[in-house]
Amino acid sequence: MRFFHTENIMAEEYNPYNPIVMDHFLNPRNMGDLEDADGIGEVGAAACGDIMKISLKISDDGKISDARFKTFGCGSAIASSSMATELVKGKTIEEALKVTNKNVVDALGGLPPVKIHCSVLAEEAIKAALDDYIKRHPEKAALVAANNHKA
Amino acid sequence: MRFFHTENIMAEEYNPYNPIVMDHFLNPRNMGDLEDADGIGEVGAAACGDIMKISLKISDDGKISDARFKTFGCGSAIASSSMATELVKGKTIEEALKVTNKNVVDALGGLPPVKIHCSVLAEEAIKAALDDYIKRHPEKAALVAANNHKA
Amino acid sequence: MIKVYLDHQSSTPVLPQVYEAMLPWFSEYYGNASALHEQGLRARAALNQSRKQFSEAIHSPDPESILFTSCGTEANNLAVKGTAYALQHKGKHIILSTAEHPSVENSVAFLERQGFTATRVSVNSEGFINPEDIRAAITPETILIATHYANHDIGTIQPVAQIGEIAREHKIQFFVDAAFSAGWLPINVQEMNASLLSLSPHRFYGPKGVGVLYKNRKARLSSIIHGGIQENNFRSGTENIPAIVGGGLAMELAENERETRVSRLRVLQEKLWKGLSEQISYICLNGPVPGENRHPANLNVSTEFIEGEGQLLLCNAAGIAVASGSSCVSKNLKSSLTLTVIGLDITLAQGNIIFTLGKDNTFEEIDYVVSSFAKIVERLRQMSPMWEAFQKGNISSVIPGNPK
Amino acid sequence: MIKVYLDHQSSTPVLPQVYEAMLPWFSEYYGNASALHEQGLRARAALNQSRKQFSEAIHSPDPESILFTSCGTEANNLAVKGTAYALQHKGKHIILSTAEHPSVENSVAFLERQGFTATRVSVNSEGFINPEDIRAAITPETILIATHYANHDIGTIQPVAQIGEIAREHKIQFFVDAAFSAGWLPINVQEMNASLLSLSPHRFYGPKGVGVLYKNRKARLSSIIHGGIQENNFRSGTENIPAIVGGGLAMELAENERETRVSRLRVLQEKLWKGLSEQISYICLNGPVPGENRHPANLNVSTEFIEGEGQLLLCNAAGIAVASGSSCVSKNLKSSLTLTVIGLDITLAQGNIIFTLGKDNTFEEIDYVVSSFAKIVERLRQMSPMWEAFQKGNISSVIPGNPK
Ligand SMILES: Cc1ncc(COP(=O)(O)O)c(C=O)c1O
Ligand SMILES: Cc1ncc(COP(=O)(O)O)c(C=O)c1O
Repeated sequence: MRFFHTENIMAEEYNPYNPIVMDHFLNPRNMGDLEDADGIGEVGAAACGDIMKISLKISDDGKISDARFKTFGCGSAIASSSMATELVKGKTIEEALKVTNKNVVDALGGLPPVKIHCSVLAEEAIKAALDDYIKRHPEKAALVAANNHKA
Repeated sequence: MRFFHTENIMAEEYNPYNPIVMDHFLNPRNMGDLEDADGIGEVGAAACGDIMKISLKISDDGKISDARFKTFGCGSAIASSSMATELVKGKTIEEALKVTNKNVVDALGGLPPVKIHCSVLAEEAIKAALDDYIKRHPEKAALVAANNHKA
Repeated sequence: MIKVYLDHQSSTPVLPQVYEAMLPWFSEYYGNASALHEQGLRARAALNQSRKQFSEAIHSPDPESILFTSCGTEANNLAVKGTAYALQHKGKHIILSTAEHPSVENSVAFLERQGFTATRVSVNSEGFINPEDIRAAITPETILIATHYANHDIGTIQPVAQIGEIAREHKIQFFVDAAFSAGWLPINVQEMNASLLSLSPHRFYGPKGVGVLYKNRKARLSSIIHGGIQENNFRSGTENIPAIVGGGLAMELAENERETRVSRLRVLQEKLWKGLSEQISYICLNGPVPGENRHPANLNVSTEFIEGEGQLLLCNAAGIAVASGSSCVSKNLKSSLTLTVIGLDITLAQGNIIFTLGKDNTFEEIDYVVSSFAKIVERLRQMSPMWEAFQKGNISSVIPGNPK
Repeated sequence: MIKVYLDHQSSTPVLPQVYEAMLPWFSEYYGNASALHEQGLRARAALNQSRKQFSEAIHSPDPESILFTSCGTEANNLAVKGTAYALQHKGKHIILSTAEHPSVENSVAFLERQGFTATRVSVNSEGFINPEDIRAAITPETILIATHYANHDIGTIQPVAQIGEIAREHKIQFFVDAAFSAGWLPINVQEMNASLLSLSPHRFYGPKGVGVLYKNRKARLSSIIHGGIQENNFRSGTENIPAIVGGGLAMELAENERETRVSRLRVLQEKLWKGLSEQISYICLNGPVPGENRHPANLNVSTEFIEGEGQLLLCNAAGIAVASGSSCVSKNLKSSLTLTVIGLDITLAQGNIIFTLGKDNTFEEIDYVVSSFAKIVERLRQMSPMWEAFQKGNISSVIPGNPK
């Protein structure tokens, strides 16, 4: 949107979030839905302030070929889901299951302490979408079990 | 004293006391002692912050022909004693005995509430000096008795 | 780039005249008002001048009834705790409403931990206190009735004179938190029968760093900041002279210009709400409709299906400064208490945005805000899974008497 | 006309650079630091910058340990009461000295009325606390040791590091009131083992309207001004940004120039005392001899046979601004507590005058003050019945080891 002026937004000290977070909030990657998604995860509740929905397209070789998010929530929730979709794109299910909230926070260059829960939600949304995929593809269940075991 | 500059002193709003009080403090009337005083009153205590000594010259017809003060105390104590000596000068003993602290306060154009006790001390010093005179001149005792009666 | 400041409730710029008046009090006249010399006495005179300005503006019987604190919050703490400590031998019961500013609510909560008791009378869905509820809450133990004049979140103007009348009948000390009202609404402490009333000058173009507590001569109050004998022994600590000077002038100017300022604000307020409600679907107004029962500067809305912080950040990116009662915006992650106690649906509380107008906002600014805000809402709804669910008919709107 | 300001303990002029730094924060950057928009975030950044400046100056381990209050008095109240409320489950006993500033003394007295207990360790005739007395006062109930760094009346510098060591050994929270020391004396909160330490910027060429409390991460503290969640929930109320910005810079400058300022002050201080003691008979110094155990700005004297307020007023008339611990000068008509607890004769307490030098006082000013003050003393003695009694041999001097 034309009227979001970056000279303001980008002066780090006048932002509650660092420039990476602000960039993902203002220019979210992979926002939207996927037609014929192979797995969809929705976590959170409006009452708690955040809802995240992540849709994944997973190819037959178990690679995440595309990811989309929709988020009801604050700036860091939007940035976290944007970053989470970026992180899982191109990964195998096994790899994606290993993506943690810390990976999201690190990739974002940090979040304020009170906003860490947004990254947790993003991790959970990814897991939920993969769970959904597994449910639809019981033949891949072993993978999830292996991962749950580790956790 | 040369270095007391009146442009400061006289700007009423920058003074704790009104201009009359300041004038009596900076240019006290009747400061000193009287040689051969007929009555001397000293009241107060250094521990309480004020000592006032008033000396009176009283002529045979019972008139106060001269008055002097010495005061250890704050600005309003000095101004009160200065004003008190002014008030009694020329008065008869009877009249002088009727001088109250309120007369002193009024003549000074008012004192801050916490400083009213200074005017009380001035009244007491006058009374004490007159008492002293009466003691030395028992023939005038009736006057004091009459006054005490009224009080 | 366009900048529109619509957060005058959180603070206002210091007026040029006020700023000018403050300047000499930093480096030229720097005395401590307790000191007995020219510098100190000058500061003392400035304090008294400011007391007069506040006193006149709120129709206080005398300037000595004006006490200076450091902010509205401290004035409120002093009123509530100071009354409690001064009158605890008489009783330990306090009446307040559920919609008080945190400075009142949390002061009372602190006193409760110390053995005081409190009754919080409910407000209705527009935030109004029913004076009869206050009357009903009175017990022989009641020592204080504490209410606000205008609510800081939703602008509800309370029937303070009626409450004051009840307090008077029962001889109970009455405190009015006017921190969001002073400078905008007429204040007559005598007509309100206020024993205590607080103000916050940085909300009406005065400086930060000063708050005011009006204390009626007859009101009983204990100090809560102990030390030297400043402020007639009711508030220790070196007085902030520049802010006190500036605050007094800001009060005088606010009072002189009040009607002009307010009639302009009312037009802007109506225009803003009209614009928003016409351009944006599923938006609701929180608090009373604009008019005599609502603070002329405040417009509190909720946009459904989206959250407040995102709206705030996008507003900021568009050069628009606003506030929100959403939990995500608050450092303690709690939604504004007012939104909860008026019974607002929790998702509407999340989507909350508070616009507070100021005397210098223009019609063009309002137009810009309406069109920008509509785009922001649209953009966030595109991102929102709730909006999607709503569009698909899976969930429905919770706005009562659902618009459009 | 000559003007000599020798009351820097009561307040100092704001430095030109500090003033300049404050100016934009009134009308240009006026945001509330809690607000989530450019204006607010700018204010938040300014707060953090100031925290860094204070943190560095006092060698705090991190800027988050710096809390802003409205003045030194409030910082002291927060330290004392905040510790008491936070730790009351552990014990209710507080140790302090008899020579604390009223903001500490009266906070403790308030707590005593609420059921806390206190031991006040005596100071000696020069105002020194003996750290072993503190050790001896410790009970299993002790939750706080509160002392000052330099005494506000007589400039005594306390052995705070030794006291801190004792506090550390006994794991007791240690609060240092540095409101008269910061900017003049070196402060290292870690070496002092201070859990809490207070500062007052308007005493070192910063503005009024801000106080600072250093709070070690491990220190336990409850808020005493309740409301919003400013200052990490330790102090509610809108922050006074201009004063906080100015205070931080004043701290930085004071620390950078401290040694230069202090070595100059020491020379002026010696010169002033030398002049006064040579020119005036029956004058005594209260507190330690000028040197490393005395605050370099403070000179506290008593002139015998005359009272302080008169001296103050005549000084003012001569353009000289000074202070006095005399009861007549105080609005509550009590002599300064410090003078009482060092055992000063009551008539000497009445004749008390406090000179506090500043960085800009000159040699010529000192000469003028000495000669003027000698005349003032002379004049008041002429008026004094005590002087007369002394001259006549009816009373004698109470100055120990009577000079001349
Ligand atoms: C009704 C009300 N009371 C008290 C306050 C607190 O005032 P301050 O920010 O000056 O501490 C506010 C400020 O938001 C308010 O709106
Ligand atoms: C040692 C000490 N503590 C506390 C204070 C109070 O500071 P403020 O005047 O900023 O409230 C003072 C001021 O005189 C002081 O000297």
